[in-house]
Amino acid sequence: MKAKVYVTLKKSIADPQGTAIQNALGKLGYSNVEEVRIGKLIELDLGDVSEGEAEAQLVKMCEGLLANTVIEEYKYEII
Amino acid sequence: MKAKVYVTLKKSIADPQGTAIQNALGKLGYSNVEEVRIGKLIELDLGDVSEGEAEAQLVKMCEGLLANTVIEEYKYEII
Amino acid sequence: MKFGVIVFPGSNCDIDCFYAVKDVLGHEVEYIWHDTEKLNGFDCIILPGGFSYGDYLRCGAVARFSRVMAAVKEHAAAGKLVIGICNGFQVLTEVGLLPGALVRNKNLKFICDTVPLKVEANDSPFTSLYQKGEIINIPIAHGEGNYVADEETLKKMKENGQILFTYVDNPNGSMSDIAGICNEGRNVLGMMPHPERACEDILGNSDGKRLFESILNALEGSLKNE
Amino acid sequence: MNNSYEAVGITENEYKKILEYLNREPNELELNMYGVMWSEHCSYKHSRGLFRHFPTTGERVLQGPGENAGIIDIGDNLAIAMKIESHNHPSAVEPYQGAATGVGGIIRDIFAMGARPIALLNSLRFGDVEESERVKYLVEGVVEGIAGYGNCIGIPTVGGEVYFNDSYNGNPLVNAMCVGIIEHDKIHRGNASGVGNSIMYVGAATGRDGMGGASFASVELTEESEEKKSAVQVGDPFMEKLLMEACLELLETGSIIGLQDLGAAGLTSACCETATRGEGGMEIDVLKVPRREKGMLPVEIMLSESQERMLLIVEKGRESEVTEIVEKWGLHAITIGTVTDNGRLIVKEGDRIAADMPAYSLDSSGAPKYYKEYEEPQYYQELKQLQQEEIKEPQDYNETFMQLLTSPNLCSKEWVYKQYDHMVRTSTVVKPGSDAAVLRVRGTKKGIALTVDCNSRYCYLDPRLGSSIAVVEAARNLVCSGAKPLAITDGLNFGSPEKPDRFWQFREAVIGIGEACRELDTPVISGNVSFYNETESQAIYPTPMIGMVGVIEDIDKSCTMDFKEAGDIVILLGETKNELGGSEYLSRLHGLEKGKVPTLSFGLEKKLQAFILTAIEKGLLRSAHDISEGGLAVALAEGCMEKGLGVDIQIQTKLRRDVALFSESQSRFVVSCSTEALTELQQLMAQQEIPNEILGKVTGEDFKISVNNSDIVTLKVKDMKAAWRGAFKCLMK
Ligand SMILES: Nc1ncnc2c1ncn2[C@@H]1O[C@H](COP(=O)(O)OP(=O)(O)O)[C@@H](O)[C@H]1O
Ligand SMILES: [Mg+2]
Repeated sequence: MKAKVYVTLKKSIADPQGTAIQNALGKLGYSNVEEVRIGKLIELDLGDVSEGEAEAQLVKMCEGLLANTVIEEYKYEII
Repeated sequence: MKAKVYVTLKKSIADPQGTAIQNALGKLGYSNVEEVRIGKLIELDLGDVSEGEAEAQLVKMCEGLLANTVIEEYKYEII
Repeated sequence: MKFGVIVFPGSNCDIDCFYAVKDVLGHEVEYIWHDTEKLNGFDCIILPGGFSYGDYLRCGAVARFSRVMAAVKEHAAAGKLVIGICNGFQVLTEVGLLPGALVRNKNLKFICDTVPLKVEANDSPFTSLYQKGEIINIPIAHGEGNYVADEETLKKMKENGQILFTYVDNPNGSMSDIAGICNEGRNVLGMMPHPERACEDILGNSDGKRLFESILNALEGSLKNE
Repeated sequence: MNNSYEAVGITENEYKKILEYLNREPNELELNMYGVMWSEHCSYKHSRGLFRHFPTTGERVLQGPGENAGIIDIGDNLAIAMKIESHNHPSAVEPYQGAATGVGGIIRDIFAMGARPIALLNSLRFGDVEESERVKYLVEGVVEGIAGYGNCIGIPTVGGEVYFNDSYNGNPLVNAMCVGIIEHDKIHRGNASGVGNSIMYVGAATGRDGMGGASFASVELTEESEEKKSAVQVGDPFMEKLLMEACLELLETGSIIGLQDLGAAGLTSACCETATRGEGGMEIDVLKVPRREKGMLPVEIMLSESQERMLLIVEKGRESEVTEIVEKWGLHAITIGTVTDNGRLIVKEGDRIAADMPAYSLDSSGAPKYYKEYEEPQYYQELKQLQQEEIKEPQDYNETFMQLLTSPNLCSKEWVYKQYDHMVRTSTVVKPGSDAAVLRVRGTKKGIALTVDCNSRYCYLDPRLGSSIAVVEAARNLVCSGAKPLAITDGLNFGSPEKPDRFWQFREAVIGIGEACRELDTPVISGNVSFYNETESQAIYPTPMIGMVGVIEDIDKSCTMDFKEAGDIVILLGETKNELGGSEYLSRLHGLEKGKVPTLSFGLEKKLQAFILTAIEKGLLRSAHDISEGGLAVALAEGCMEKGLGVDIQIQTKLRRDVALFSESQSRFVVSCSTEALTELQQLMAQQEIPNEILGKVTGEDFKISVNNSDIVTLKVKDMKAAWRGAFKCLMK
């Protein structure tokens, strides 16, 4: 079972990395770009587990290790 | 127009960060996890552009700035 | 001889390079702001260490597009000397003046240390005062110094003798222990270690000084030939 | 009476005081501004009263406490600015960003004085790293966060300390210290003077950052803003680098009257503090403040703690000059208000007056001040009792010694400091790992030495004496590098001041620091207080971290702790006493944290420090190292590590062998000298009545200690070094 996890900063948290890239894009002429936010994409191969199990594992992994819910939120997708 | 860009290391390039997370997950008891790879998720608000224009911009942004095609590959998604 | 040190807004080893040239070598040196369009009258351009534009996305990714880099390319194309140290090396690979790329250190940590390097070739304007095979100690300070290139590129670099420095105890996972390389034309050097931090005994190390003296030698030689 | 004041942490009496200041009821914005400014964090209402115990003046003091940083003269028209600051709570929940933004904050305090930041240090305390994965995660994240910020901005992190103790299990401590250099005539202050001058805002846009906690609770928040507040932020070292360079360049133009970082309590604090220090009044418009989010309320803008922002007080008419320089660095400067002299801080929202109050009433000069109850805790007398019989003498000293050397508190911290760029700016002459970091001062012969120290176990067992020891130990570290100690900055980390026993610890510590600083003539020029470091079950050990700076007149004469050459003579200065109380040995090998803290005689201490400085100055010493945690044996081992040399030591003593080796008696040093220098050194020791004992010689590769003619420690330095260096990495696995 494979899965993708997306970890992004909560909307309320300033994302200086995204802002820096937005500025860079602006200088390159993409002045239409209104916002850039940077997150993490984590691709996992969960091996031989059922979908239900995969889902249960993913929630625990995200809460415990992959994201710090003080500043980040996560989404996952089983594929 | 909003878009998401996914930048990942080429398969041929080692991903020590992914390996570190795989090990950490192993320690937490998820020994079923066979592979972890870490990439970047870049969320963009492209403002008021047509879909065609968005697509053209995205390719240029990715090739030029968002990914280094010597080591990385990218995918994007317009939403 | 006149050196130029490029200053990106996030450069932070610019002053170290500046003082190495001015105080240690006693030569002329100027800072060059990143939006400068023309580089006139410089014999050697130094791209210093630091975090050019924050380097949040990837080291050197944004610097590649700065105005001064077009001028640096012209300078290099004219056969003049360019040296990129640490972040400068990363910028040179991003901009295509040197092959390959630099990725996160294998141990995922920033490493600041003084490490032994082997001088692999001394037939370059940057290494002529070292012995081939000599071991020198030079500081490193980077989080993304792990050199990667495809096999073909590596093979070609080896054949051409473009690998100038290798690590004795590979600290960051670099392919073929690569610490520093030059281009085919041998006038562009990129290296992760910081020779400018090893130019004075008071800092406990002057092994890097000969790199700058090699450059001076080369420049003086080419003046004579003109 | 409107009692929403409770929700912003204001007491009934304090509310009455506000009514007096205003002659009316405050509106919500005003109430919230009082709430944050009168919080302990901003007003020091519980601690300020005790600061009179600190010596804060002296010939060299150019700026004492009360500004963004203290400044001390080092001669040649140069001065050093320094300050320490805590970021404990944010680091406990988000270690990387918490620590990173802590570093960012303290750097701003330094360049707000006009000084160029040249070095960073940090002092860290964590819980039981051997038992807890959480603690490992915190260590990993905090160290990476400090590295991430300092390395990116390009200020070397040259020193610090890391200790582990169960009392920090729920409450790690992360204190960051920054040191800057400045010419006397360039010193700037956070003054809003000159009626009509402009208040300009530079740096990151303001968001709803850092507005958790009591002071914010009373505002009727929209649901949106409720979920949007967060106490942790993401640091932006690149923005800070731009801000720093822009500010330092601006100061050269003479257009800047004052500057102030936006730290705790954001615009509220920056405005009332600069106004109070200057002309007395200020008027600003929140609608002019660059905002990151839409629909922000005035109170959110005034209380936001967004990082990487500065306030400039600019001479009227020179705003465009400022804008130009700021824009060169890719930033914007925006005029948000003007300096007035009516004593009022007026906050407008467009044309509407949103708040209007006496500026000084918010500032610590107008805030309430308390003298809290204190009471000696019960443990204080109890824990002094220690029976020698409780301590079983070790059988195998090789093993005992190695256990100590590889323990979390004594092993090499290179795993930590190798993540910090400690060489950038090419001025670091003595790198981390020695007693003190030494930096050269370009353009002069001088150097400065820096250290931060605190043994919190001592401070727990005896807060007054322990705190005095922290100060003298810091001084010893500087003296061993050949530097004359000049001044301190203190980071006071304690539990709740509202509990009498905790407040007793705090009071004792302040008195202890004051006494030691007076004795050593090292005034307190800045500092920080962090209270409420406790969880339901326990408070941290009292931890007053002492950051100290010293000056070396001739950098070529600086000294380090490592033995230099086989054949050199090893000498113990000072006297070992039967003092195992509070020692690392007792804690690590016997599981006991008790006993009397080693005694301290300021007279002897000063005599020894003066002697070391003279001996280094005369070029008589090859190495000098103070004896601290782990005692004589560990100090000797530390001298062997760098060059891999050994020692052959003979000790004659009436003390028990473990006492002779591991006692932490104060005012002791291990020095080495060449055989040629010995006679002169001995003469000098005799002349100055320095208690001393020749211990033996530096040798090739074996580490040997014999006590009363029997060999009890015999080890290969190579093995010792490998174990000592590798121990931290093992811990983190
Ligand atoms: N323990 C202390 N010892 C000496 N001075 C202190 C201490 N705590 C705070 N100060 C001084 O009080 C002033 C306010 O401190 P603080 O609120 O931490 O400053 P900032 O708001 O700039 O972070 C500073 O000048 C600081 O140096
Ligand atoms: Mg401040």
